Amino acid sequence: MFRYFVRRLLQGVLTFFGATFIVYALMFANQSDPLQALAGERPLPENVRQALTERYHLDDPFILQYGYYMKGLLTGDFGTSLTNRPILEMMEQAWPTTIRLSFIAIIIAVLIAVTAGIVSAIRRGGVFDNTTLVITLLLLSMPIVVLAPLAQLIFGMRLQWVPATAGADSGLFALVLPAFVLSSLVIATQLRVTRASVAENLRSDYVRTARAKGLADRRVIGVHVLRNSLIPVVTLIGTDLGNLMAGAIVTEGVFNIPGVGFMLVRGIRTEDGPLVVGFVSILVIVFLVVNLVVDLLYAVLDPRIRYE
Amino acid sequence: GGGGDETEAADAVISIGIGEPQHLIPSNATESNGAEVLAALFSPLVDFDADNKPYLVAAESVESTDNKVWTIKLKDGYTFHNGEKVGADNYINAWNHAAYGPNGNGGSYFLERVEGYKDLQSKDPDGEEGPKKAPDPVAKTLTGLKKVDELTFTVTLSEPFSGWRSVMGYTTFYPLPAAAWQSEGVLKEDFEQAPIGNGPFKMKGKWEHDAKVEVEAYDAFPGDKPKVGGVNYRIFQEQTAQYAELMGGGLDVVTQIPIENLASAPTDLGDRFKTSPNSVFQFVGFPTFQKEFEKVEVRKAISMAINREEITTSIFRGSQTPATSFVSPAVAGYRENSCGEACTYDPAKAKAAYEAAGGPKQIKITYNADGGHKAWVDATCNQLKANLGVDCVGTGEPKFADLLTKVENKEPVGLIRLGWIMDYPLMENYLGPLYGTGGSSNYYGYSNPEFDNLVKQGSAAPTQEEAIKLWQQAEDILARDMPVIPLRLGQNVFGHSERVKNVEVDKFQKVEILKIEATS
Amino acid sequence: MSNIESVTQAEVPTAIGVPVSPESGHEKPRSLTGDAWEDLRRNWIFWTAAVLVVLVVVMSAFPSLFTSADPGSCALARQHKGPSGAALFGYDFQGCDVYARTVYGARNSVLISLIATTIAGLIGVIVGMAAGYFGGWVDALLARGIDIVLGIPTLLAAIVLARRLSSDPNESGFWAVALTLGVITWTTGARIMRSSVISAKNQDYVAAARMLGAGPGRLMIRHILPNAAAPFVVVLTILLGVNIATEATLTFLGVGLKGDAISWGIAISESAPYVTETARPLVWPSVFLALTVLAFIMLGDAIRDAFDPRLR
Amino acid sequence: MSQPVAKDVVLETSNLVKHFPITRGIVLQTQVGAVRAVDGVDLKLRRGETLGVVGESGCGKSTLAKLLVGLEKPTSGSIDVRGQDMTRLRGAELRRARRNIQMVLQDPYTSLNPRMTVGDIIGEPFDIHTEVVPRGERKQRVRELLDLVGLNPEHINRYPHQFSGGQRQRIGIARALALKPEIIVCDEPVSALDVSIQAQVINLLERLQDELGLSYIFIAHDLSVVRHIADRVAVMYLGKIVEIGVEDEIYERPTHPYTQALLSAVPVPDPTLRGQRDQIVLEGDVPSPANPPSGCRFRTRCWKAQDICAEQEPALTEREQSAHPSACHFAEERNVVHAVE
Amino acid sequence: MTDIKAEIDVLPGLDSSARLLDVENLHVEFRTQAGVARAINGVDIHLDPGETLAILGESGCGKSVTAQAIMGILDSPPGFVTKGAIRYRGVDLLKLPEEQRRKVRANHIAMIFQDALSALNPVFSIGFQLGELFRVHRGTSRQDARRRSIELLDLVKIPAARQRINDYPHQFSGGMRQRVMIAMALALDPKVLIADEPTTALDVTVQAQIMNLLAELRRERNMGLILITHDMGVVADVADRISVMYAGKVVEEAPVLDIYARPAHPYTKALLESIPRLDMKGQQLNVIKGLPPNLLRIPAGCPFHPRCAYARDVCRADPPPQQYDVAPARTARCHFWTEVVGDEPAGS
Ligand SMILES: Nc1ncnc2c1ncn2[C@@H]1O[C@H](COP(=O)(O)OP(=O)(O)OP(=O)(O)O)[C@@H](O)[C@H]1O
Ligand SMILES: Nc1ncnc2c1ncn2[C@@H]1O[C@H](COP(=O)(O)OP(=O)(O)OP(=O)(O)O)[C@@H](O)[C@H]1O
Ligand SMILES: [Mg+2]
Ligand SMILES: [Mg+2]
Repeated sequence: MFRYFVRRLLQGVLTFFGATFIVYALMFANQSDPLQALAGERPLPENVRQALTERYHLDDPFILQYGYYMKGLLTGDFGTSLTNRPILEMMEQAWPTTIRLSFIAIIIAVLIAVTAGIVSAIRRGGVFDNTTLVITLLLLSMPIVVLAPLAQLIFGMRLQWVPATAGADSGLFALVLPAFVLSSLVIATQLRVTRASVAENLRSDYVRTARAKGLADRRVIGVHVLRNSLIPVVTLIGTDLGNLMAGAIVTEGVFNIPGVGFMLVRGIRTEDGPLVVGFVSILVIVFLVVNLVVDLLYAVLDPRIRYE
Repeated sequence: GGGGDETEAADAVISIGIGEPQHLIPSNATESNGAEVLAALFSPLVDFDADNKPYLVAAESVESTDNKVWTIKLKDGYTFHNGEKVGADNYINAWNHAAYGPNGNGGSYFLERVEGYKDLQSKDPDGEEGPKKAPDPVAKTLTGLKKVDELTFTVTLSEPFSGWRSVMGYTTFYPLPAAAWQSEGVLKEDFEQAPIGNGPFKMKGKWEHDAKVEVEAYDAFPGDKPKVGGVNYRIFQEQTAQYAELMGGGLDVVTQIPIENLASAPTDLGDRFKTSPNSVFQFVGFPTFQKEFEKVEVRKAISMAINREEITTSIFRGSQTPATSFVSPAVAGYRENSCGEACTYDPAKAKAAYEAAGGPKQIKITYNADGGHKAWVDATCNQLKANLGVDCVGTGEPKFADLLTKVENKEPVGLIRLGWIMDYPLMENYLGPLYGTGGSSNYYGYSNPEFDNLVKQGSAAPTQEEAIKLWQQAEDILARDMPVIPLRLGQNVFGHSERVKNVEVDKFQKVEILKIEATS
Repeated sequence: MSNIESVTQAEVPTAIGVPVSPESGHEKPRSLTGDAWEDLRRNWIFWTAAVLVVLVVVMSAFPSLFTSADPGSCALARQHKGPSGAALFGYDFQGCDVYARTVYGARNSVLISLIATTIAGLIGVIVGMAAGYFGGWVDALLARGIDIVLGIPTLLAAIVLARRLSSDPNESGFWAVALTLGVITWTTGARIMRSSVISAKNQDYVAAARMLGAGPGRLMIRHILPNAAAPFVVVLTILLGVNIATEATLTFLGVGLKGDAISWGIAISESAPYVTETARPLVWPSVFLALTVLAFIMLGDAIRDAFDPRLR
Repeated sequence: MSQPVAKDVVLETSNLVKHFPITRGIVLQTQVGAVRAVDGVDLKLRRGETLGVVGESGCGKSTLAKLLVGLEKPTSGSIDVRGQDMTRLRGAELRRARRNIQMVLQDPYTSLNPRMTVGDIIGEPFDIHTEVVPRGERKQRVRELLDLVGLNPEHINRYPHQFSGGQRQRIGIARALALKPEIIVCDEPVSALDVSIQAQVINLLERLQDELGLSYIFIAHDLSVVRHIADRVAVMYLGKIVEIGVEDEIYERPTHPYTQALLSAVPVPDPTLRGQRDQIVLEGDVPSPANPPSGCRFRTRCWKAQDICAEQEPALTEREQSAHPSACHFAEERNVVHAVE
Repeated sequence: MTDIKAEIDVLPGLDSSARLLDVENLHVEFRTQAGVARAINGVDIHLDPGETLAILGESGCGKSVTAQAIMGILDSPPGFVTKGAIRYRGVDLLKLPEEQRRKVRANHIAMIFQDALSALNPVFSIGFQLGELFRVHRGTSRQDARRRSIELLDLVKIPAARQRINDYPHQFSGGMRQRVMIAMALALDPKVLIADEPTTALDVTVQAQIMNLLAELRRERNMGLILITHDMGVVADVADRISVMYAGKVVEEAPVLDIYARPAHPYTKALLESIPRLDMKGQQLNVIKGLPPNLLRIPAGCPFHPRCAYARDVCRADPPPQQYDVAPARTARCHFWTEVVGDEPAGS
């Protein structure tokens, strides 16, 4: 097991370098004129262009730029964004917010999806099953660009149940609505996967045993079937993080949460190489950790899976 | 949030929505968010009245006999928020820093006209052999800036310019305190995080990036006192979020209500929904490298086939107005419909003229997709399709930079969408950058020596009136050549909460910070 | 699940001297696929879904069969006008016929999503199966690859890919978008596949087949895939819907379809801000989208159930 | 049956060992020991011979079987099938070698793919080893096989879950028989069958052996069945073979105390003999395979145990009182089967 | 197993004077795609306290389905009880609401499943699955449940129970799993135990121990045991009475000695003739010719007739043979039972 960890760690390091390289390359490939992108539609005076080009090594070849970046990174310096802010500082601000948001979103999603998934698996084709199907479909057919403002309009502006926007140092309460919107991205998949998985496991022999033990259906399903059904769901949680990040691009904008998604879009839009790579590095680490946890969870959920 | 019930209205803290400023160094704050905050922290030499005429604020007098050497006398009694007295040196040092090329200040080009500006720049030596390090410029200070006494200094321009007084109203020209400097000509690293100004408000804490900038009234300010105790500039990523927050009760002022909300805003806000003119000018340009748009008749026909009125009412819900001139009404010298017939909607005539001139069968309008332009571009295209019987497509490029790249590569982009906000209220600020040969925003490559000449003459004219006359002549050339199609003029469409009153937004899209008041 | 066809389908000549009981002649050998088909044939849900899917596909291929109106003829004068004989669902913000645009939007939405989902499905199956089945360094390599792809922001990948893929200005961007979507959305499927393969490969029947000398290909396709595919199929059917929406987002960001392309996703996001004025332009494409996804979900469910003999 | 004449050896293991690590904790697993499921087994199987393996539940029979067919990797030791070391083979070579050694798994249900029809399950070997039966005849062969193991060929299209336990077991047998391998390892192939079917299967296995010269390793708890089918019998206890010999030697002249206890415990299908038989009742708990006793592993429950048993592990050899190999220091014949008479 | 028996909700109508278990005319069918499989066609069995009833029968004849029907855990759909009654101490379990039926399980009637690997939940430890019974039904604490689970494992002779309690089913050998199932069934001290081939995976020494254990419990607690098995030796050893099933029906029922001595049904006779014996090494074992009936198309008349040496025309015609009383407490469903009984006994 220890060896497993060491191996994963080594893999993680390689992945990290691979990912930063790829992202750096992508950013580079995508670069047309970062300074103009930064300036938006304003014309860029020649002297400014010159000074900034020099400052950010923009006219160096790709490998050299990557080299500068990595050199900084290895000494713990994430560099400065093209907006002249230390990237580390931006991350310190953005990550906690986004992690909080994603965490709430995932919890909401899992709670709803797993509960509804189980119920509809038990009563396949029943009223509940069909109702959830319709609701899921409605959510699916609304892109997040539609859903987020709509939710904001209804719950934040009209009904005023929750704050309309969240802001930088928002409390948990303010994050509830954006989290709900975010979670809608992944609920559909999780719900239906749970449903399929539970339905499959309901037909196992051990369910019969559990019932023969005189256990109530609640327990048979909530304990025996659920644990056997959780592997795909747990897997989804791991990858859903990616979907949440993608969704955060819109949601964070709509609810004014200066989180990772927003920083990334800004970085991508302004062709801010160091900024994007900095955030993606951490993102990749997050994925590495999350997927390691997911892999370990497999082993927790199903003891037949062993890692050497 | 706004002021509590208990506090006096004058001590109330109000909140204004802005986007994340790019910089809070005056010479580098070239976009409206930074300018908005700095306007509270700094007091300009001159400001503009309702007729776009400059009036003195921090300056006692601004005089010139030849429009070349300008003597600026400062009012006594102004201090920076750290107690330093404001003097001539504060201006000279700030401006030198602004102009010095390697500092890369976005606003440095405002100082272009000052004598010695060229020596502060260096040529990029990048060439065949790849990038090289640029040599240091030959000078570090502008020869055109001279201190006369503690409160007086002179500015010498390389050429006479009658509009200089107006130019100095811009953000770049704010002074900087001694405390701002690390060493001579080098700003402190974190000065930007809590700028010290000479204005009615001072920073309260630091600039909290992507969250807020808080300012509070500066008691020792000698000028007009603000009517509120402080302003919380709350930073939003999207304008829709600002509006949502206004509706949700968490924000007091939204300076630009997004189109999406325009349908409901008047009813949502009632008399707190307001409009005022600003300097935004929207147009499409014809790239000169595309042969099919070579003929003026074609360009005019296209312009005539566009129903501006319909678009401003149906798409923009009245938040913009049709443009029929090549400059904005925000500047003196603006004439309505200087474009003439070409900007008057006449589909029949347009079609006839278009066919006669043999215009292209397909028209493309390229725009940047991140700016919310799709709706009106599509609508314009639909009009062109219907009115000219051509095929018209709007093509979105992800970013404005991409659009520019395509133009630079001379790709067949078709009509390109452009917009302009003025730096200072002079006709010249539209004519020069937009239509002058090599103008900073003349992306489509229009070049007419006669026009350039007239603009130049206007700038050098001894009086404003004469200048305007010459500039208007230049504008007439544009009407003849039709290098662009003027489309729309912007308006500030803003709204505020019940906690504030006397909210006004100026032509630079800034809230008039000295006028706004809290309702008690 | 089309891989599960049986090799043993070959016709059997009537038993020649085989000592089987007399009745045995009636039953032709069937395979799971055959049984599944038998099951599906009698399943009304399957038929409803299939008819819907066919309808949508036909609509994508031949939109002119469904409407004679030109989706490109729009006039602001008709903005948000209600339904009439000419325009069944009324007009949208640009004054275009909502019905015509919905019909014509099917092609981009459905075909792009179908292609993208197919690509994502193929990559997902291959990567997920290989990672789960072989484990060890193959898994390490692929799983970390997935981590990287997950980490790369969708937007960035989309911008770069779409731009590389459609440098030709005359291209509509159809293939670019489809490929881009496929290439960035396969990770969820792959991980789901991997996880179910990891649990399925430990089953005794896999061991039994291995003992018979079955190679990895056979083990994966005949034994593991059918028993591990259920959650994967679910993910794919949902992805189908998600992709339609993502296409809209990409187009909105300027890296999707070029020019005046019509799609449900675009229609939905463009009309959303005006929902308070009129809901029709938002509702109709949404309804079509939802119905299409529903059809695919039902189809997926029906097929999945049909391939689970324990449900019979 | 008579002593098998020196036929060619088809399977030979030497010092085969399989240890399963015992771990504690789920995330941070640490190995706290090992289950010594198979702990040094030497076997020889000759052509046409049936080797019965009996022994206590949990003594490692199934593990041994899985090792033989390559479903588990041995911790150490070698398995030679016709001169080829199976533990060294890889890939296609291994797959080809597997044709010759098949297994009927102990658990019938889990070893059948729930998504394949019986026809497909039994036909699969033909699809894998396409050279065995021409395509057109496969279906017929499947029917024959079904018939052979006493399943209704009509059920060819059914799925495993639609069968009863015994029926499932027969599907497994049919599958193992399909390729007519040289060696079949049967892990309790008949324990779930009713006696009639059991008889059918045993008859079938014997017939196939006669016709095709198959060799079997036959694991079962039912000693009567083992006696019926086996030529030689190996008795296992806690991962080791404690006694091995031809069927008569083990049943009529067992010399290891464990074998004797085992035989005496066999229930006789005759209710009139109830309570009259001379059963050797084993005292003491079954030791854990993770922590087997020192010396002789059976000593903790052995009525003959002396000090030497704890100190010295008895080798599996022929002894003074035992004409066949027996791992007991005090090996001695004792007839327990006919004890009642 | 001297638990302080917590109060179990007494079932309304429980009549201690009534039969412990009485299954009457039970019919079960599976509605499958291919048609309706009549797995059980009128099974009658009964059980008294302290008694061991062995159910014999060919594989697939419906023994497990009968057991499942009694437990009320048939897979439904496709399985349905279509007719009949299952009375436990006079209470018809089929009429009980699910909530009460649930309490009968494990507490009053427990079952040992045939297929021990799939019957155990693969993802929970043995200790959890055992302890759960105490925790849920008796509300004991975790530690207590664990302690009692270890006791149970010791009882069924799992070596080093304390160390292996946290193992998972796949780490146990076949026989060990089966013993876990047995432990589970015994945990709550049921009045009726249905053991579906409880010892098939056990070696004879452990089997003997387990059977002794069951016998002891039966005696001590007056527990009724239904033993489903193919092992005629075990049956001979422990059973009091035997019911022989064929095609979903009980074809013969008799005390153990009578059946072994003189079976009254041809099927029973054939069954006994195919037993291999330890002390004999015959050349060929006898088998029952032909195939078990297809439950979708059960032959008219006596379902055994296609394979029966005694069969005549009357056997092929409906109605199937009635239940003939062969002797007191002994019945057989064969028109020619007298002939069968008269023939030479099977075996030697
Ligand atoms: N995967 C495994 N992990 C850990 N221990 C295992 C594993 N498989 C088997 N064992 C252990 O190895 C020992 C031998 O198991 P095996 O299945 O070979 O017994 P067996 O002789 O076949 O018993 P039975 O007759 O009951 O089937 C047992 O103690 C068992 O618990
Ligand atoms: N879910 C099901 N669908 C269809 N038929 C079924 C189903 N379950 C059981 N059967 C059928 O019911 C019959 C009786 O099965 P059961 O499991 O009771 O047999 P059994 O007597 O226990 O046999 P064995 O001794 O082999 O375990 C079998 O023919 C089986 O095929
Ligand atoms: Mg075993
Ligand atoms: Mg059974």
